[in-house]
Amino acid sequence: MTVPVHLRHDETFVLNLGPQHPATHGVLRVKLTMDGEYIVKAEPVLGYIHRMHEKMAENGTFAQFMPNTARMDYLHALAFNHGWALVVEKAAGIEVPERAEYIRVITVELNRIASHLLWWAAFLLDLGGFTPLLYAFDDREKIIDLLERVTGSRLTYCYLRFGGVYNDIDDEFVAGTRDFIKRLRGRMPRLYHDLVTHNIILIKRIKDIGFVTAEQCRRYGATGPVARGSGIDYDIRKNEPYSVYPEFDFDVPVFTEGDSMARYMVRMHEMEQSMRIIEQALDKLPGGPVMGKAPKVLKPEAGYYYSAVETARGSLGHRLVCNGDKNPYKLKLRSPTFSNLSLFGEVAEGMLLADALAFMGSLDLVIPEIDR
Amino acid sequence: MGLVEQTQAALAELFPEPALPAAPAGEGDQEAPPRQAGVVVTDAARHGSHLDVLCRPDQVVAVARVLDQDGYFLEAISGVDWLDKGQFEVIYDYNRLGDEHCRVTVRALVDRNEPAVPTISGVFPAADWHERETFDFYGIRFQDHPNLIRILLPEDADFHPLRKDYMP
Amino acid sequence: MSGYLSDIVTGGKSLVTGLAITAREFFRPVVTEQYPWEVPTMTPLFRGHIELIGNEETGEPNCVVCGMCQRACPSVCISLDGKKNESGKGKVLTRYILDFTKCSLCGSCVESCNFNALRFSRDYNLASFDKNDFTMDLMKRLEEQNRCKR
Amino acid sequence: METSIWRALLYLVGILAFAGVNAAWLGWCERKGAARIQRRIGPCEAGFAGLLQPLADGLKLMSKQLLVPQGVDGIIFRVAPVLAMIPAITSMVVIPFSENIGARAMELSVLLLFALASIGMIAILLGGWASGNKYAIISAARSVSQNLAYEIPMLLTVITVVLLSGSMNLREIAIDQQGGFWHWNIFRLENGHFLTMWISFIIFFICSVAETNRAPFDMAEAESELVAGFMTEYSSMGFGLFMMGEYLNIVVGACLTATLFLGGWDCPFGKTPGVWWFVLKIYILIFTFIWIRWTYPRTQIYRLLNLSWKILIPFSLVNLLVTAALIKVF
Repeated sequence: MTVPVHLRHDETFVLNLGPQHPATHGVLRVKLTMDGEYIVKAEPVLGYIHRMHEKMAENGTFAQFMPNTARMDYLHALAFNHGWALVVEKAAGIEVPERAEYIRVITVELNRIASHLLWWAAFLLDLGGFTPLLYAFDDREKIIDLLERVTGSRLTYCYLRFGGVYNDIDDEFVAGTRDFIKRLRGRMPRLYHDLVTHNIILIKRIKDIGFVTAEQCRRYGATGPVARGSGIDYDIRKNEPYSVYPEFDFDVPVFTEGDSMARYMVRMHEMEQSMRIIEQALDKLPGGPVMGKAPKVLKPEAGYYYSAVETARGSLGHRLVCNGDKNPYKLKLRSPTFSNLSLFGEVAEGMLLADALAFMGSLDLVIPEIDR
Repeated sequence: MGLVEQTQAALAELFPEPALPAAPAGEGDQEAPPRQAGVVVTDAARHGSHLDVLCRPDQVVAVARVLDQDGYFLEAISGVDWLDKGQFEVIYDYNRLGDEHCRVTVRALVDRNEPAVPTISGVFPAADWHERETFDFYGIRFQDHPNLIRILLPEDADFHPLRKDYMP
Repeated sequence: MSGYLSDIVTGGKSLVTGLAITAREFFRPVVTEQYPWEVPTMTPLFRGHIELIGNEETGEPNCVVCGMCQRACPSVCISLDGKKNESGKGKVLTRYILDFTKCSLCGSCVESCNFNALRFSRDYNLASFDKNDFTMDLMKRLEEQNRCKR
Repeated sequence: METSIWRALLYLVGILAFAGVNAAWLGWCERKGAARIQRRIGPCEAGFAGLLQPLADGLKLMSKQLLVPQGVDGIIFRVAPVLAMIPAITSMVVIPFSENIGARAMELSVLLLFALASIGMIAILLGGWASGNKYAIISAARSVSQNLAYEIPMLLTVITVVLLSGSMNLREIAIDQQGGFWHWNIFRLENGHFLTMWISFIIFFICSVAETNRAPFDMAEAESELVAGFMTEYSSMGFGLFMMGEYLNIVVGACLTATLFLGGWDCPFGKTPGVWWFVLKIYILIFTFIWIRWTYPRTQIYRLLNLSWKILIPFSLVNLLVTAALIKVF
């Protein structure tokens, strides 16, 4: 609820929220001009964890950039792997075997659930509820164990390769994934919805807070759950299908309210949809190799390439410019939260500090991905 | 008429003459004939965009207005440094939210010595940060930008790291 | 007014449900592991820092100093040297240094090796007060492993 | 009740010991309770089941430097933590632990308790103000408005109890409820008071959670918004004293609830009343405090004030009227 107040612009003070602050989940700094507890002006200041990944891409070969992708969005690292693999495969014309595509989808969707679980946990932590964090981590741990079995690492995966994946999945992984889905479906209604979603304190806290209109989403280029919470039915997996997503039957949850609760509900429903995709993929999993034929040294044709994938936070675009060399000539990463955060200033104006932080939590920020 | 053709037609009105200000640098390496039209349809499956628009820097805002009216949104702005041609290229990626899908790439070439492009942050607020980032990395000035300061690099940085001649 | 009262009733009910759920969790067994006392099983694919693989019989490294790992590494953390083999053909490894401070454990080196000369170690207790401890001499490490085997 | 120097010394030592032990080990209880709710183990390394953890924490806090940042109001900054601790300890003086154990049975002990509770709030205000930190000042302002809002419904419900017992002496109020749980104020069968008194109890309990700044009403600390609120600039035992003061406030709140509504030292079955029943009751109440804290997310400052002004105050007013009417009718 944005309380209608007449903000006084003459008696304001500046509050530096961050770069070290519990609610910014990393090193984001927001310069707030405040009138009492009301925000007159909010101005995010970025760059505290900027590492110039785009220059690193230009300096190395195509394959050498793969580990970097996971270091940007460390929560949905496999989607960043996927985005980079897709744009290079597009540019170099590499075919991917079907089994590898299925494995990519399964692992990326598992990772998406893990990312949403962590968002949920961190969001509740922003709202002062500590216990849900540990319930969500309990479930997330299971996903990480599963992914560790196939990828070898727990957080910053470097699993996808141009033309396939690094390692095949085994029966134990398949069984473990099915067990996990059963477990999460069993826990979801009680530990997630009864304890938190239906809780009156939470509802009062995030319902009607932080309205984002569909028009604002368009003007600021917001995508992902933020756009879908504002009534925009847009999911790259559906609208611009890549990989083997067209073969699965899943819905894109859309809520029209545009408040923090809508974004919350979008993510909660997305977890269920991801589970549906994983189940179908496990049922249909074809045999065959997991690595296709890919040249050792990639030299894509000169030209402009763009490719987008849907990460847990929205549309991730890779703008690749090649000049026929074995390094990318130019790589621009269009990271979803960079655009999502840019509307924070406009929406947070006139909000109370605590509400603005609840709104910020509902945007699901991952700072290394904004700063790249 | 599909969305792609519709947008193509709307954009083509901005380019009455087929003559171009400069040779497209990125395609210069291929021995293709120089491009004649401002707006061309590209293979979306391979290049990831349906329309490719090559315009003069002063047309960037007009193109943005047309796309804004058609309900597009700005995905990203990126710069490219064509060092051997003495040019910077600014690439605007547009996309459309909704069922019908069309991606538009708008490119503009500017002189490397005095790089300046009018800002489109008046049309798309999203461009604000993306333009600041491009300024940060390449030193391209976006004229009339409300707040053209460093965004990702420290405010006292005196270099533009993505220029190809930048040596740390 | 009806919204006011129904808020109180449904809200109160949701609060009691919440308490019931946490009360039930209170009496259920713990799910955490006390790390130093209980150690989880490691996956066979675990990526530690890399180490050299020695020949089964001689214990000499399998490496032929082709330099593929060095070129594949995105972070330039491998440096190696070799000298001409005395028996004439190929090269033998004389020095293999891993700068683990830069390594991002991507595994490109292991994948690029065609001679079964590199693998991931299973060391995970890597902590030190000195940066130099992470400049690892993998030749020395292999020698120590050979000594332990004997 | 004669007052001798020995008796005064005995109670002084006893109350300080009770307060000290509670202030230290309630932290352990809180951490263990939270851990169990979250299905963790909690402190387990220091001593058996981590029982020595409070000592380890205390030693660590005491060995830390007491930072007084530049630009703070030095005297108030140093006085505030002490001020947070003292009223909580002083409140123990009037609490009747059993019929014969109680330092002082004052006629107006209920009033004294509320007066002391307000001083605790002033400590938070002063601490936040003296720190000169923006987060701390926001926290202090919040804390004052919260305490003001919740003292009203709290007092209104206490009046219902006072009406029933006809006394403002806590000992008298407890004695009035002897003889089994059907005599306790919360379930009081006679004259149909159980119809209203459970509402009084719930309102009182909610208010005491809010008065002690506990989650979900921990607006003053709100660690994800205000970093640590009024304690942001405090280190070492300055911080430690605030923490201990907070736990002591919980103990006082639980004692007061047990005395006003749960029959004080009375046995639920009407037999063998004694101090153990009182202790059992207050620890059940304290556990409920912990249980609530680790279940709910934090509320928002204006929701909190709404709850008080729009729900609790009207309900407690109506409740008071109905109670008075019941007394008048029967």
